[in-house]
Amino acid sequence: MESFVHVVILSMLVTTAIAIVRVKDLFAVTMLAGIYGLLSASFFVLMDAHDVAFTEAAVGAGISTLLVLTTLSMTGRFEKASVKPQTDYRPVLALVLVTVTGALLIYGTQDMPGFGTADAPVQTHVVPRYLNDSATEIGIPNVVASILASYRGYDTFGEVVVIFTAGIGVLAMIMSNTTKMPVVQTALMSDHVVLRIVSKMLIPLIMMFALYVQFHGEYGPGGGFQAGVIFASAFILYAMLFGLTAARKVVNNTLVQLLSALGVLLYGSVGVVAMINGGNFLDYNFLSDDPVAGQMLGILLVELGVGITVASVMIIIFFTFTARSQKEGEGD
Amino acid sequence: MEFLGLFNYWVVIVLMMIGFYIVICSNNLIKKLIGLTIFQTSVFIMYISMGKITGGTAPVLADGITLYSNPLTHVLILTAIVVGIATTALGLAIVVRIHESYGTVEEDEIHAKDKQA
Amino acid sequence: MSIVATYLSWALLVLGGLLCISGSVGLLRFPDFYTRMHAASVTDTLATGMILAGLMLQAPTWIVLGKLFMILVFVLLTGPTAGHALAKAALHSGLKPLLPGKSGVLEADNKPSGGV
Amino acid sequence: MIEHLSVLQVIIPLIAAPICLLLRKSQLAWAFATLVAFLTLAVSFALLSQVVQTGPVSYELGGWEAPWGIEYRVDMLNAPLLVLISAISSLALMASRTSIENEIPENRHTFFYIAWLLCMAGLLGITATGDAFNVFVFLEISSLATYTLIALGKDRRALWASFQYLVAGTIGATFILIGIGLMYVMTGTLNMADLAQRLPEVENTKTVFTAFAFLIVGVCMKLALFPLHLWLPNAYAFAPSIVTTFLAATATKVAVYVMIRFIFDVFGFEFSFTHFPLQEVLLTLGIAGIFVASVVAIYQDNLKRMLAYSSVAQVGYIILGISFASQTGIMATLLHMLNHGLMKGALFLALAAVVYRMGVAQLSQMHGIASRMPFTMAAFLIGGLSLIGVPLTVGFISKWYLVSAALENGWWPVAAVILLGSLLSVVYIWRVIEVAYFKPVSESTPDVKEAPAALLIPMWILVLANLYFGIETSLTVGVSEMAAADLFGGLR
Repeated sequence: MESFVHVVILSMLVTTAIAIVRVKDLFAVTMLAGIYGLLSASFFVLMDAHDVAFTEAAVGAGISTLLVLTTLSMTGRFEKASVKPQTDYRPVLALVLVTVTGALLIYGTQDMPGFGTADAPVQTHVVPRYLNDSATEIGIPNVVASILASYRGYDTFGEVVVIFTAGIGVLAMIMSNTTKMPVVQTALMSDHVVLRIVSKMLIPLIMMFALYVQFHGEYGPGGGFQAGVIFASAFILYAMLFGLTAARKVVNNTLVQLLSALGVLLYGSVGVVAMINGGNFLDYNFLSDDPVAGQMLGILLVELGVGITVASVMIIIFFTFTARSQKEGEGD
Repeated sequence: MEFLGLFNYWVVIVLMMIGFYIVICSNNLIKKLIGLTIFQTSVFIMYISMGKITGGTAPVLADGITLYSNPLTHVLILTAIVVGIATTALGLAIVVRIHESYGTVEEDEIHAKDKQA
Repeated sequence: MSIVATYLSWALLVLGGLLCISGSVGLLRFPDFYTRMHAASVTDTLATGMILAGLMLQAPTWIVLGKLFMILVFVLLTGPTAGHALAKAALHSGLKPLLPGKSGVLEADNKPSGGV
Repeated sequence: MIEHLSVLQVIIPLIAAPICLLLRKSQLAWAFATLVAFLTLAVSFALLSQVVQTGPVSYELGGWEAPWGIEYRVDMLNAPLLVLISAISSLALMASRTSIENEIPENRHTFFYIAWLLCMAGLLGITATGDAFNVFVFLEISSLATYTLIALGKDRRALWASFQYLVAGTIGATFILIGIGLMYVMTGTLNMADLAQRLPEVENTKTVFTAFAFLIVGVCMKLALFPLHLWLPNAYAFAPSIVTTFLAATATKVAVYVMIRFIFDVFGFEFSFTHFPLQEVLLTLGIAGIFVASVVAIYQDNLKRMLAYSSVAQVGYIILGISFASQTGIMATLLHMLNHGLMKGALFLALAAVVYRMGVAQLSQMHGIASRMPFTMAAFLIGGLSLIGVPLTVGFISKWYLVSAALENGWWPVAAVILLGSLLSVVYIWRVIEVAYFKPVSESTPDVKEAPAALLIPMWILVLANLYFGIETSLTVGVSEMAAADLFGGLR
């Protein structure tokens, strides 16, 4: 039964991907890409990767669709037909390249351990330690969270910095001059009574859910990144309904920029404090007299850092894109 | 699920290559970025498939369960997903700027305008 | 009790699944935007609701039951709202619903768009 | 504190970046960033001397031992590169405030410095780490920061160049990710030292072969090996000049380092050169790269673009050294990596000064410019001589070892190719010298003054370094010799 679901989801993924190649309407392509993200999230659930599924659903189907749609509102919806159809040799070339790469990969899979085998090197070499000892070494049941925040906590620090870099990049690239914000805004949805009331009910719920995901990450799927995205989505919803100006009154530019930096600093300073207490960078055992309590504290703090940075960078990115599109709309 | 063998990987490779094809072949910059996302997501699926054990469960420790799927690949892919969205966001920001200064997001038209200059 | 709950649960699940399929068929076959939206929102609310109710009957613990109930509430709140917003936006942008014309054939003032 | 040096090296700029955002004022951010860069430079010098004295340094991040946690591992191979990155970064940052005045709008300056620090931290992180997946994470930090820095260029073509680099770079990074995944599936580990131990058991499998191929192609995309170099010339030509200085001197070198690390340490010499036709591939592409890029460079009017093509050619030399598969060859490669960093740094800084005064670096507008900007053009001249490989400059030293490595293998034609490549570089450098020194000043030459001291001082520090390490070679040659010996000592 499980393998039936497996095959169905894989074939739906292939169908969606082929549809994306063929469709010219970028709006539809974006929606299909969102569906692709959601399908792969379902596949991840099937593969027991609940944390990953959660993130992929939030990112692939949520944030990235939203960003592409905002961009499309500025750049136009349709892909233009190629200007020079007769001399366009690129599809053939691309097909050859793709076939060669794919053939090499398929060649490479032939010596791989079969799918799902329990005695493959991936299952027997490094991982057993995490599964057997993390309960005593770290003391939280979600092994993914303990590897993410402690065993490979430095990778996660890198991940937070990547997000921060993206925020800086977007700001450096398309930040509008904040001095003159458009006063009159068009196409506000605040005259939608139903929408407004339902959203007002939902926004606090979304925020509560985000907090739950943030602090429950040690016991089940979830953690700073997912929580940050959900938290940001509450603000994004607010901005979509009541306009950017209103949303900026709640969280102004300076504040979110400050927060995005503070999240990274929180993560980094946990590492530095461990160093000052005599351990290595990010060695949470040195945060408290009891190593397990130290690990718990460290994980709590770094996940909080991740959550703060992710939420504020997502807000920054969305607000910056929207402000740009409104400014552009003014220019027309 | 035994009969699946390597079939699973092959489908994933096909997915990867479709994404790769979109990146190389499409003329529209936004579609290129979407292709990049498809390409990366498919690589993520490959990683996660590598960590699955038949009959295993999600790696959240609980009494009475002995077989867990590999949590390490999950951690790696969590990081990689974040990297992916960061790249997409930055790419879209550049596309917005390109649209403002070139007036188009089609690759051949940009080339044409650069040649004129 | 438990055997009744199991049968009822499966009945709900199967019915929900069937409604999903009929909703998708409707989405493909119905003539215009508004009727298609009707089909979509049936899937959104009734089918999802039935499936969730079916699952709730099988919930092993109260916590799972509670979580499923919260999902149901969330779906019932967002689905119709989104449908309402979409329909309103379509109407505002000038898309008219198809109505029986003089000859009894469906027609509209403007050309209905092919896709949504 | 001494045991933390290897990690401090990376986290100092990494943590400084968000602090820069809190400072807000661009001048403060600049002062702070420069201070941080010099601090990093001091740390990397200390680290180098520590490695020279006590051998490789290993650092367990989070206190978890190697295959379970992430390890930093600094040895003779990467310690000098860390010094190069932080040195070039410090000098370029010193000049950056003046240089970006006319090139980047005022309100973007703070972001510029933050992106710079992130890029630098990313490059240092790739170099210092001993964990394969951590390479990917830091690669992406540096890449994202680089895309931002390039896109800040004044010309709109900078945006297009940045986008092309983003696509190429992401494809490269994804290929690396596929390679790491395939290695992981066969060995179950991500730590490089552990991989090196476990790969020989499975080295005859098709999967490891594919993993190697994907890793090498992905890295070659990043290091702009011909024919995967297409993103580079535009990116270097249209990025802000000071960014080009930094990237040209460091970014491709880091990619080369990753390649050497994987070829020699992780997969091992024997696998790379016997199971895989690596030698033939690298030799062919290296030679092709030298020729094609040098010839194209001769026809460029935009000098930044000319030097960018020259960089592609120099990558050819570096790759050629690897393809010799001998200790002398690797030594020449390592030496050329460091030396090329020094000369390209000096050359691009000179161009940054030209751009600062004239707004562009077009050869057609530079008639007799040497009389207006004597110090700048003298720096360009010496840097150019070094690029050609004239004795008493660093360029000579690395070319010398490259040629002797070729002769050691008995490859006369390859030695001839190296000399021919140098002749081609004489041609494109001479075009500039001729126009700048021997053409009379025409009315198309803008009336400009000598560059300000903020640009001249770092420029001349690099020029003097070019001369100093060209005469007093014991440090650079000694370090490269030891690193090469280590790589071959680790021969399985």
